[in-house]
Amino acid sequence: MGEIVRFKRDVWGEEVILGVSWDLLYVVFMAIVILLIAHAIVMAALAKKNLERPTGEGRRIVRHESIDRWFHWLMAASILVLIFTGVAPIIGLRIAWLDIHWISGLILTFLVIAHIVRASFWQDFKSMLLMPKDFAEPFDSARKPGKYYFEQKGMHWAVTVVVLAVIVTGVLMFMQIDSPFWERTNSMPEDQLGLVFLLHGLSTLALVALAATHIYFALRPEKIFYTRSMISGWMSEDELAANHDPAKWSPKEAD
Amino acid sequence: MVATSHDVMPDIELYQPADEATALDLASRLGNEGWLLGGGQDTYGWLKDRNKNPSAMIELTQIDAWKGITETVDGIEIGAVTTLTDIARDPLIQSRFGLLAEAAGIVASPQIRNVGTLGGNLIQDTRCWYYRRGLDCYRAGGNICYADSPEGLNREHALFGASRCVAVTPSDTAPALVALDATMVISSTSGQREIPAQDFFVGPDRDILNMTVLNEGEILTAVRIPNTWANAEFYFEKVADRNVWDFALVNVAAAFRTSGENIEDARIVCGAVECVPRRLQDVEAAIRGRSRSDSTANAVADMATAGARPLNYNNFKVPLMQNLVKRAIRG
Amino acid sequence: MNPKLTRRRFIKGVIASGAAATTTAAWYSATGQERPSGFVERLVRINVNGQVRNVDVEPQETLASTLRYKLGLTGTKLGCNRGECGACTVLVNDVPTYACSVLTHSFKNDRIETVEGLESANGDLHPVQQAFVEELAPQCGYCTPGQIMSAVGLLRENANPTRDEARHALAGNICRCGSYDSYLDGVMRAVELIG
Amino acid sequence: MAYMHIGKDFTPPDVPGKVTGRIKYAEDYTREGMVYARLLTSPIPHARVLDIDASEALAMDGVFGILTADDVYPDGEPQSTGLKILTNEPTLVGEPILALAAVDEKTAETAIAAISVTFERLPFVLDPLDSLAEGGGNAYPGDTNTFVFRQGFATEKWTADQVASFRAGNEPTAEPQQTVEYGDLEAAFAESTYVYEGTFTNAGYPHMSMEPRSALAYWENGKLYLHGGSQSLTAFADGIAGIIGVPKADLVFINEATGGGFGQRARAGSVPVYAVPAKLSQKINRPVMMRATREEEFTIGGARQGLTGWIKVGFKPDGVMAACDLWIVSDNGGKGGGADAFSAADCISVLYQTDAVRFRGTAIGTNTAHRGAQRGPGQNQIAPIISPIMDVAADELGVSRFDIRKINTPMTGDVGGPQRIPFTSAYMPEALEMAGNNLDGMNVNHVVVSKTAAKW
Repeated sequence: MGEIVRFKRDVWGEEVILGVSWDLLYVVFMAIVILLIAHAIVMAALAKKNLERPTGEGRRIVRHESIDRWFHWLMAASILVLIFTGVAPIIGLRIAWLDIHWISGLILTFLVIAHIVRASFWQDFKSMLLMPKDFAEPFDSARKPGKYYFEQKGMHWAVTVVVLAVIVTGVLMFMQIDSPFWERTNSMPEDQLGLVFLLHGLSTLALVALAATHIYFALRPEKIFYTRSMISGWMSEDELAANHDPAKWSPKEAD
Repeated sequence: MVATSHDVMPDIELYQPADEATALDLASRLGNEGWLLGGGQDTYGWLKDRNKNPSAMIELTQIDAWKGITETVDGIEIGAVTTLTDIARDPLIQSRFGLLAEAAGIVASPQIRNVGTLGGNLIQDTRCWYYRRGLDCYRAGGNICYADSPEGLNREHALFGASRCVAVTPSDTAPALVALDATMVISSTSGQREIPAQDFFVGPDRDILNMTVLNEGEILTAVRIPNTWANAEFYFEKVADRNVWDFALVNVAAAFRTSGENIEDARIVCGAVECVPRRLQDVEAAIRGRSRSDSTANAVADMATAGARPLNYNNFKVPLMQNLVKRAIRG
Repeated sequence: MNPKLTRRRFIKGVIASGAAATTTAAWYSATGQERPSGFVERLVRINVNGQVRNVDVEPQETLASTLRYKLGLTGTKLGCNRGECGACTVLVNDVPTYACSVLTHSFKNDRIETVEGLESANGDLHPVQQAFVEELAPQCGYCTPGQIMSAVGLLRENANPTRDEARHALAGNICRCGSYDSYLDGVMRAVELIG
Repeated sequence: MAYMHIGKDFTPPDVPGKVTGRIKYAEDYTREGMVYARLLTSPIPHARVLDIDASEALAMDGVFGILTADDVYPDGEPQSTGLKILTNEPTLVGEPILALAAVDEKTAETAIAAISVTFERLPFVLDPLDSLAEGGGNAYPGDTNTFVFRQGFATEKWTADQVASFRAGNEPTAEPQQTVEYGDLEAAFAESTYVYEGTFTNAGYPHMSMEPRSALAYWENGKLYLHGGSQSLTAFADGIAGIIGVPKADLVFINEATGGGFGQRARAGSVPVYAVPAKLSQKINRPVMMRATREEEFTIGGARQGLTGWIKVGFKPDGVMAACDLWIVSDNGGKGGGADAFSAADCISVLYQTDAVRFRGTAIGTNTAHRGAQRGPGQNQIAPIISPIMDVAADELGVSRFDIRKINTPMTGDVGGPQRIPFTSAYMPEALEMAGNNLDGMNVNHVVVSKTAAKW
């Protein structure tokens, strides 16, 4: 315990990085569970003050188009599968995980690329941009956000960085195994390979933490309408008015 | 320092439990730090090389309950610490399950068979020389396979089922036991479980660090062979670079039930081509109802190696395996 | 002379190297925990060449080490120390065994025989030894004790082996000089000598 | 004339000791206060030792000291391809870097594992052709790959095309280091009706005597007592005295039995490691036993040279070998070497009485095991190459495989080799005849395969 990096000896007997220390998996897992429980307790304590929640009744406006919802859920599914199959051998589950892992990885990679393309050209890319002035938002209850509020943007960009990191390192790792597309060469220098494994491991840990946090907030009672909107696509005008600034975001009405 | 040559036993504790309960207790208490010792013929090399460094050995060969061959209601039971010589020479095994007697009698060398145990032969580690060398490869918990690298020497490695690691099972008795539909009796402080020989071995896709399903604290205590294949027609052949000591390049263990000219049912299992004994179920199905002849053998030869993915230096194993399967079928 | 290397340091070293082997034992006594049963005692009695000898044997010690370094029976050779050459072959209850690849502790209740124990009390060679002399079987001689022990093991079990049976019985003994045929001639002559 | 042994039945004096286990090999001796040495060897095929930190090992109980190359060669290591006692620039995996003495082997091994050696990795090469190619790695110190007699290390390079062409099976076009020739090659090939041309490679395998290169040494009253195994007592004792640096008169070399030599124990230079216990014993002032491991036998135990060659052989219609043109690149390994390649040509000249022979050769170092003299140098490497060629020629010419050997065999009065040395007695035809008689049932005079079926 207490180590972040595992080392091994390379073929010459010299010490090189092997990867992340998987003890950290338990550390991260415990830390995130404690944090979220603490958050839940604090929120429960504060709950009396703002009992009034916006209603989901009334006119509906479009928050997520169906294609984007598909993107979201497929990415979510592939990430969960990747986390499960990646973690299974570490925690001692004997399953044939590798093929599922790289297939999910490929799916995630294509989804991410497609999402980047769509977000750049078809979606309102600016709505997700995190500007310096946004950092004042959490401290000023008078300031209402556009389509996404500060924490959502923060989560999105954190996930972006981490997912891109797992993808890049994952693709490099994918090239080290046999696949239907190539026979591996196994010729990457061991120190570089170790670095790739380390980055993949670290981003995995971050992803586990982010995924847990994301799922937690998605299930929070005051946020669950966002989750509903990710399933059904709409939110109510009341919810919009309570949480967003129409000047910054004017969605069209839902059918 | 990898290349410095060690050949002396390092400091390590030795426990010689005299009864089952003590042995199981020790195995559970010491966990990964306790090395289960049968005849030790696959143990001392690891220890002398300092490539495995447990802190204690638990010698199982003093436990009479796990030794010997007994007839049961529906077959025989062989204690896991019975020596290979005893198995090869046992009249009951010779007469009823000659396949196993033959396999046990061709392992390594006479002296090794004299102390080597059935259990040890079944759970012995792979012979991949990079892994044996103490390199931190996938199987040793690392992130690379040296055997399957551009200049890796892999003529003794896998044709099938490689998943990052390309090591193969080295056992001669394992294919025989899979062919005989044997089951493995696994004991621990929390009780006993019995699993089919075929499921006892595990490939790198499911567990890259272990070759069997044995968990920490578990001991393989016996092997049960049902009478299903008793007195069947058997064929065993092992091809190795040397007749003595050496491990199989490919071995084949087969059992046939015939009625008249035709094969009613068969088991054909090859060793040293995959990390686990490879049962050729397609071939078994294809030869049902046909005679044990050249034409049957030739008809299924390609099927025997269908899906093989040879490495740089083990292409020869494909025709070798085909020929062994053909010979087994021809009888 | 190196001042560090005093006799006392030498003796200390001898004791320390032995003590290291019992660290677990020391840990159990120090922590007051009950030591698991089955733990081996170092002082053992082993029966070698018909004599019962008291020897201090470390837990990890191979039979070859005990024979060569504790009992001075250097007829048992170390060719590879890996169970891969057969030069260390001894008989345990008449069964040929690689002394380099078994633990002395495993044979506390067994009968161990080395090449030194084959001659009769009056100095006559064992028939296998005599036959090997007559056939001039040894060349460099380093594998010879092992070959002899395998042959003796065979003849105790099968007094009238065929040449092929002898070949299989001696298969676990390498001879780099290539005297295999002479050794087999020796075994077959020994059969005649025993008559 | 009365001979002492010839024609009489006797028991060689060493045989009873060998069957009783009483005869002593080096490792069977003990000496009071004897300690045990172990080697730390290079894990890297070519490296330079930058630093050795043995402090932890030396502080261990039961450890008496270490010996390094700096102890052995205070004025610098010898600049040769020979094996050194210990070295700071290993050119093969397993080359001894240092030795450590301890109260027993187990302690020595444990202590060695606690020594940290910092290496600078140097380029290495495993195939002489890789080294010959421009830009290829070089096995020897100072970025060299060959050793020129009386001149020292040098670098030999071919163009990439020359190497590729040789690899593709063609006659090498580079200048050889050595050429030996007799007879009129061109005329002999012109006379030939069947000419075989091809390339071959063989690896040099190690000696692997049963007894490892173990030795016991101690100093008493200024004299060094060294127990070891050798093939030639007097020659060996002189050589090892020189390696250790002790006057011959002060060396007592004790060698009761030797567990096999096969060439590696003919000269002390092949087993300089015997000097390790001698030097270590001198340093720590105790008897030192050093048992080599089987693995060390593979690395510093020596091996034949590996040969990669191109061969062209011409046969006259009756099966007589008219010409042989042989071009060999020898693999000299990381240390040592030999004249095996020329011996191979010499062997053909002697055994087949060839009218004209040309040998061209170049010897290149690689970072593989130590090479040295082994029983039948060159002859053993070329036998599996030339023998099938004889069979092919026999089949091509319609001569029996037995006859083609009989036709070409040397007889008393024949000459062999470039010096055309006459044979005072040669009975190969008789030997073949006897073999033929014994193989009667096998119909040795049968022409084995027809010309068309000779595709084996």
